[in-house]
Amino acid sequence: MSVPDYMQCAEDHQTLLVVVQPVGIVPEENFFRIYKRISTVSQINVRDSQRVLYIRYRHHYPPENNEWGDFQTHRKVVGLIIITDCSSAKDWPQTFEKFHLQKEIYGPTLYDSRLFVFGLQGEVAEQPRTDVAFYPSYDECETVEKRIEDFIESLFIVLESKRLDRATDKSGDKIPLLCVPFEKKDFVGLDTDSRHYKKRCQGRMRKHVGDLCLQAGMLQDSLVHYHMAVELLRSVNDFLWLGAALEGLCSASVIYHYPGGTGGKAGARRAQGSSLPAEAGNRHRPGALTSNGINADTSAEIGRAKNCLGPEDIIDKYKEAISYYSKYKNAGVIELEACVKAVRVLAIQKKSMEASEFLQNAVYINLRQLSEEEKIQRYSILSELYERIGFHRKSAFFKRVAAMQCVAPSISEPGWRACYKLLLETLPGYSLSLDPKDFSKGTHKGWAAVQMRLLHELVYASRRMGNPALSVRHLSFLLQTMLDFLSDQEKKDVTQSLENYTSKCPGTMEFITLPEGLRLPPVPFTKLPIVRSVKLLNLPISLRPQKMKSLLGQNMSAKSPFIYSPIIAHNRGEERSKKIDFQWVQGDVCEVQLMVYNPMPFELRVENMGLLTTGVEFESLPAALSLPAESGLYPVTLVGVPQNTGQITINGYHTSVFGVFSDCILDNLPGLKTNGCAVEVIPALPRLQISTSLPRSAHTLQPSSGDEISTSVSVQLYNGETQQLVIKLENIGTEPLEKLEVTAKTVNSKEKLYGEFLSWKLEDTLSQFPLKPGKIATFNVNIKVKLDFSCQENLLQDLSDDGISISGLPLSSPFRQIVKPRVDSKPINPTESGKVGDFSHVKTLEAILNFKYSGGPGHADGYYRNLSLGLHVEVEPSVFFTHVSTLPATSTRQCHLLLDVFNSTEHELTVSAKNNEDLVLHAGECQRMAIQVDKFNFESFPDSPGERIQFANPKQLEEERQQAKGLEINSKLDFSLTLIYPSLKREGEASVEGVLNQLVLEHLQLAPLQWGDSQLRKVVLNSCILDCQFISTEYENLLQRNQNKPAVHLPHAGLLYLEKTEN
Amino acid sequence: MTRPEMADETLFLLLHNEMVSGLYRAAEHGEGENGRCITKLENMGFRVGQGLIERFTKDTARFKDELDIMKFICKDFWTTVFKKQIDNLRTNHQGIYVLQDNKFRLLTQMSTGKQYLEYAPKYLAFTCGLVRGGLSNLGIKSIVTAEVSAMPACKFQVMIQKM
Amino acid sequence: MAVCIAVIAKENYPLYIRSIPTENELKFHYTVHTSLDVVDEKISAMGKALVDQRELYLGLLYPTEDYKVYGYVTNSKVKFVMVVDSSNTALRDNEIRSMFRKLHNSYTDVMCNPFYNPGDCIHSRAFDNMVTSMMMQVC
Amino acid sequence: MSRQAGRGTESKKMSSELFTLTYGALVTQLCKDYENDEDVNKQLDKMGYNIGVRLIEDFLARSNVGRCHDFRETADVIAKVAFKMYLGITPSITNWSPAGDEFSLILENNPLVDFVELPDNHSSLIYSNLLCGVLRGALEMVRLHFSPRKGGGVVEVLAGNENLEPSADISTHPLVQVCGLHDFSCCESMSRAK
Repeated sequence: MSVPDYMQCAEDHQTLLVVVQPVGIVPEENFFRIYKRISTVSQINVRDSQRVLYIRYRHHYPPENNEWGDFQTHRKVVGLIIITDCSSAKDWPQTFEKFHLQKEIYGPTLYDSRLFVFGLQGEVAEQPRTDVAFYPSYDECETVEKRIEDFIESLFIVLESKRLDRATDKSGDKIPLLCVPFEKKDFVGLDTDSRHYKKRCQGRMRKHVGDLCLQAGMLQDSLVHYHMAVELLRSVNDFLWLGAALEGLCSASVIYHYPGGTGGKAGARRAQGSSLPAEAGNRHRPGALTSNGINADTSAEIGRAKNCLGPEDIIDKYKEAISYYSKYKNAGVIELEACVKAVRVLAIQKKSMEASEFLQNAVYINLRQLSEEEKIQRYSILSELYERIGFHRKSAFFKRVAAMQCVAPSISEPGWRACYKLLLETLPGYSLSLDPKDFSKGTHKGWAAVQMRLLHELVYASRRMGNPALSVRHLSFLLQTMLDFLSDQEKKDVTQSLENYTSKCPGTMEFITLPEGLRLPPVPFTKLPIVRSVKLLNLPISLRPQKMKSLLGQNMSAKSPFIYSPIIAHNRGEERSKKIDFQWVQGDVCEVQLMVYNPMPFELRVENMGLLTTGVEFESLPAALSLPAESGLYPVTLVGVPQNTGQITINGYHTSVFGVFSDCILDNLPGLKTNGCAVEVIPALPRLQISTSLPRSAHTLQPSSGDEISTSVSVQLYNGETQQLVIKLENIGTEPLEKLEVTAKTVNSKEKLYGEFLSWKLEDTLSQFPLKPGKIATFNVNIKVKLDFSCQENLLQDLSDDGISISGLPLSSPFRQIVKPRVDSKPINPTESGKVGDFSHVKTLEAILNFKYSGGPGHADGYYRNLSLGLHVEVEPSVFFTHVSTLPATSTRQCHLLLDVFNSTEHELTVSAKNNEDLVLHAGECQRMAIQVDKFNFESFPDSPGERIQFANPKQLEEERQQAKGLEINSKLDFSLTLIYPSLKREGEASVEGVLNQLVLEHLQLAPLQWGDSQLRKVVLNSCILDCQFISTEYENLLQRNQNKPAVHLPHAGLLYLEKTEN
Repeated sequence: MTRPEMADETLFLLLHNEMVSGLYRAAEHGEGENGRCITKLENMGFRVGQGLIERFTKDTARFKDELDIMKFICKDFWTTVFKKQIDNLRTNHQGIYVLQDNKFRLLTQMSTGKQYLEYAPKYLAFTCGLVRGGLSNLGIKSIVTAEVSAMPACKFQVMIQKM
Repeated sequence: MAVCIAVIAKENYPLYIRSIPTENELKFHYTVHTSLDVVDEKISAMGKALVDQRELYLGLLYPTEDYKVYGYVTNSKVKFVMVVDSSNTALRDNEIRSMFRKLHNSYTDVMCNPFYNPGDCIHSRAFDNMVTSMMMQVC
Repeated sequence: MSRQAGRGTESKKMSSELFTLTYGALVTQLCKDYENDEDVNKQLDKMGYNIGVRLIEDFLARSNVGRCHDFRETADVIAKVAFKMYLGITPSITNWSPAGDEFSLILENNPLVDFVELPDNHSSLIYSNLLCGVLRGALEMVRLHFSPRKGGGVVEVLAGNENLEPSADISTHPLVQVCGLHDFSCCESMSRAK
């Protein structure tokens, strides 16, 4: 016999084998309906005895197995039930004929048989027969079970008679020699009278009787017989049968010890279709179930101790039996089945190690060439058994082998589905789940090499099944979870094939449900690329919305009045952790910066990478990027436009890599840095763009107090010049621009600035508001630069070098004298300034014009925007007052202000002062002009340190005072010079306030009422450059004013001592 | 390679003290905030514990159970490391063990009594890690804390994390 | 002498696996992987056993047609699995045992390398050499 | 006195692994805390120094060595007494400079580097730099015990072979070099495991 029954277990030894088969055309479902009902009758309490009969039903049974029936009686088909369709009486005879033919097959072993005829009515059906049952249809056959019970009764009677007949060996008549098919030839011409032969016969017969007793429900008797058989057979070294006897012993003992049966649920699952739940049922001994463990077999109570093997013995005997079987290659199936039975017992005994040894042995029993089908069955059963003893890896291994077997090249049409199904079943054995979440947290654990192999096989199988979506899913999973274990080459290959698959069937984020009901979760590529940090970016400063103070106040008041309310604290905590302190603006492009890197050894192309958001309708503008091989951290900016307002949350990003679409949720990314993901979107605001009449400036003025300059323009002006700056304000937003405030502030100017630097009239501009989107308004700013006109040291040098003494001039009406300075040396003075060719005394002024504007819904919500324009003015020197002095005029209430005016520009310029005719100065020319001015009172001395407190050192303070004085004077004198540059058609004005030194001031003011020494001394000290005559007259004045002055001391122009004259 | 198995304890004690003060010094200079010093010490101890247990159990028979392991820690491990056994081991049989050392080596250099109690934690963190590391390498996840009532006596509480 | 030597972590993933010839390494992966069933079984059985039986060497895990697979478990539940050519009858149990001891010592040194993170794959040169020596010396 | 000292040292013996591993943990922790190896070296030297200044007290107390009369004697004490006492090894003294103010200590097997296999990304790490600090600190303290001219000296660590296998060249690298100069500097090169 050659067809092993892997499902067999020890308790099957006590069953009677009944074959149920259809003849003629019987619809399968009908047959199995009946078969099921028959199978339910699997055990019978035999009338007037407590013995129980167990029936094992089969609808297929290889006759050649039947031939081993004498060896182990449970292999013998003792009952045959034929099910047939017969519609008309005339068919009846041949139907009955078929029945007989069928009987022939198992003829020699049959105890009894039955024929169930369906569909036949009429007088044929009337005739009462024991062996035939007629049923009008498959639906009206209530008596089937009853019939079967009767049938079993009859089987029992035969069995019982055989048992009794064999058990009581009448001494004298010779016992036939039972043998297995392959033995037959060996015994021809053997001396049948030898004691040895007789013993063998007895031994085999005892063993056979043991089997019958077991089947007949007499456990203890069977044990006795088996023991005797073992004795006899051992004595004659009849190993095959000795093995059988030992196995019988084991079976009986197992049945005794494990009334629950050893088949377990697995028994129900049967590789060949023949298996049915009923069979699981017929493994159970009612003795165990009904009368809670008390064996129904009375003989059990008598001496259960002796004869019955203990759990350990069972295994030893199995081992022994198997060792004997293994001597006969023709008994391979017997050996194999014995192993399997033993394993089932050990599984129950929880002796995994021994069990594995039996299995190991079973693996190496090679039967005659097995069919692929059989191989598959064999491997899967091995797998199942290993699973049973808790060897999950081994189990997985064999299942995988079985899977491979399904698609062995030798098979005509490979069963890829079966293969795939089996492979799926191996997943737990390789501690692999197909849910990427199990890997996303922490590092990958498990046996990567074998897991990868399995995944590859799943991919391949699913592809051959013609399910590309599946292969894509598995391949994605492989790439995502095994990335760290893939070699560079493998990475290339995997991605390559992935792209091939996705070209036909792109990877999605949907679950894939398998026919087996398993659901494959999507596999987002969170490692392609790897994202290290996510940072929501603020809007560029010029677009940042600012909250108006007043409304800010309201916000505060909106908060709970309970300052220490824990709830608030809690909320604040949340905000800090999640919400971000800046806002985005509806309708404006917002940015999120990701730091990513590419773990692949080749360039990674990421298609349509965009943001996943909730809370606010968000128009994501996906980006495509390609990252160089093994790139370091790489900044990627994802942008989008919020369509409405509220709180928006960035939960992740989506990508498409290698044709697989992924939604990567930030929460699932390990070790991700983020500055929070929720930000508020405020209503839309207008957008202002400004353009000016002036050229854009190369200079970037360093933004003081953090405000950033969007644009900055520059202009070059001559000191004192005024120019108008025309600014075009365009509303490039979608909201009307309703409000505008302009402020200016001068930055980092070391220069003393006279007069108002920037001035404008906002009204004209506002009149053009509200400014519709796309409209332009103009805004004019007057730039007026008036710096110090006092001469520079080096210029002074130049003049004095010329040795031009301006002393000793005749006192006459204003006149000029041309002085001829060294033009060459003056203008360019390399040591003075860095920029070559630049004018040596160019000074720069910088200011920021700030446009605070708002409009639309954003304005309604109290937000505004700030746009600032940087203004960079280079002030070239125009004129210098190289020297200033005064001459008394005819009236003491007036005096002449003498100015040496030097034109430092390359252009001719005209200087005109009020009621003076113009003075034309050529480039680099210096001339003196005298202007008659009214002296004035200096009683109101503008000097209030209070406001200049910030000036630490007295020197600065002094400067300030001087300047203030200057202004005062300027106003008093109401005096200024207009500078006209004919060639340039530009003009400006110069003023003297900065240049008037102490002495000159003394002279400009009306004589004070009392004259103190100190002042006198001042006069004296300062009057170094006045000519003697002037001094003398001055002195006379002095004398007139205060008599008791001994001397005036004149340091400069020759000292002259004046004695007080007594007269 | 043949190497003397014995080193001098003083060197270790000094090293340990220096580790503690060194870390705290660094923390003051802003390198790593102060709170993490304890953790760092504990982690170092953890790693050392892993290594030591690997060596110490190299030639011992396999352990029977959790208690068997705890006993090993209290006897052999403690002796090799601190040259004395744990004086008293108590357990509630629900995964909490209390190891008491009446004269804990790393506290003996500090003056006995209560005056330096507040400094004790940083001198115990390393040892807590040592125990946790040893146990974890023997397959027992745990939380180890220490408490000192009066120097140099010290109690280590081991809470087994059931997995 | 050994054709494959593997170190398997507490959590049953390979820390180190080397085999000769290298081409059918995957085969050995399967051999070692399945052997873990036996290892687990033996360890759980070990727990109940008496002290003197609780040695780290697990002995023969299982034989295949052409190989014998031996096992060893440290107290830290790290497993060493050694596959030996079954044709190699020269190897006595004691020799296998001592080979495992050597392996264990070397592994202990790896554990004591401060720059090695327990649980990571083993890249130690010293360990590698040790293994090589065991695979090279042919009997 | 000597008896007592003897007992002292006996009772103070302990498993060197604890020390070695603890030191290893310290070094790796420092490697985590400081990005570049130079800072780690500095830190190690600093800590070593602090240990040295304390260790010397213990040393003088326990090893009743008298005042050293010359620098060679100092060298002997360092090698034969100090190293023996604390690390259980006796480095050999070589490379005496002609001036006799400089010599090298060779640690045949430096217990600190047992088990250590330096990863390639720490090429400039001086693993045992602590020792230099210790010597530096200790010697600085004992200057008083020497005549000022001879006391102290530069501690210079040269290629201490970190290679784990016993290999011939391990002894060819002087580990500690002491000389009479008065600045303290360290450097070490290791043959890397390639």
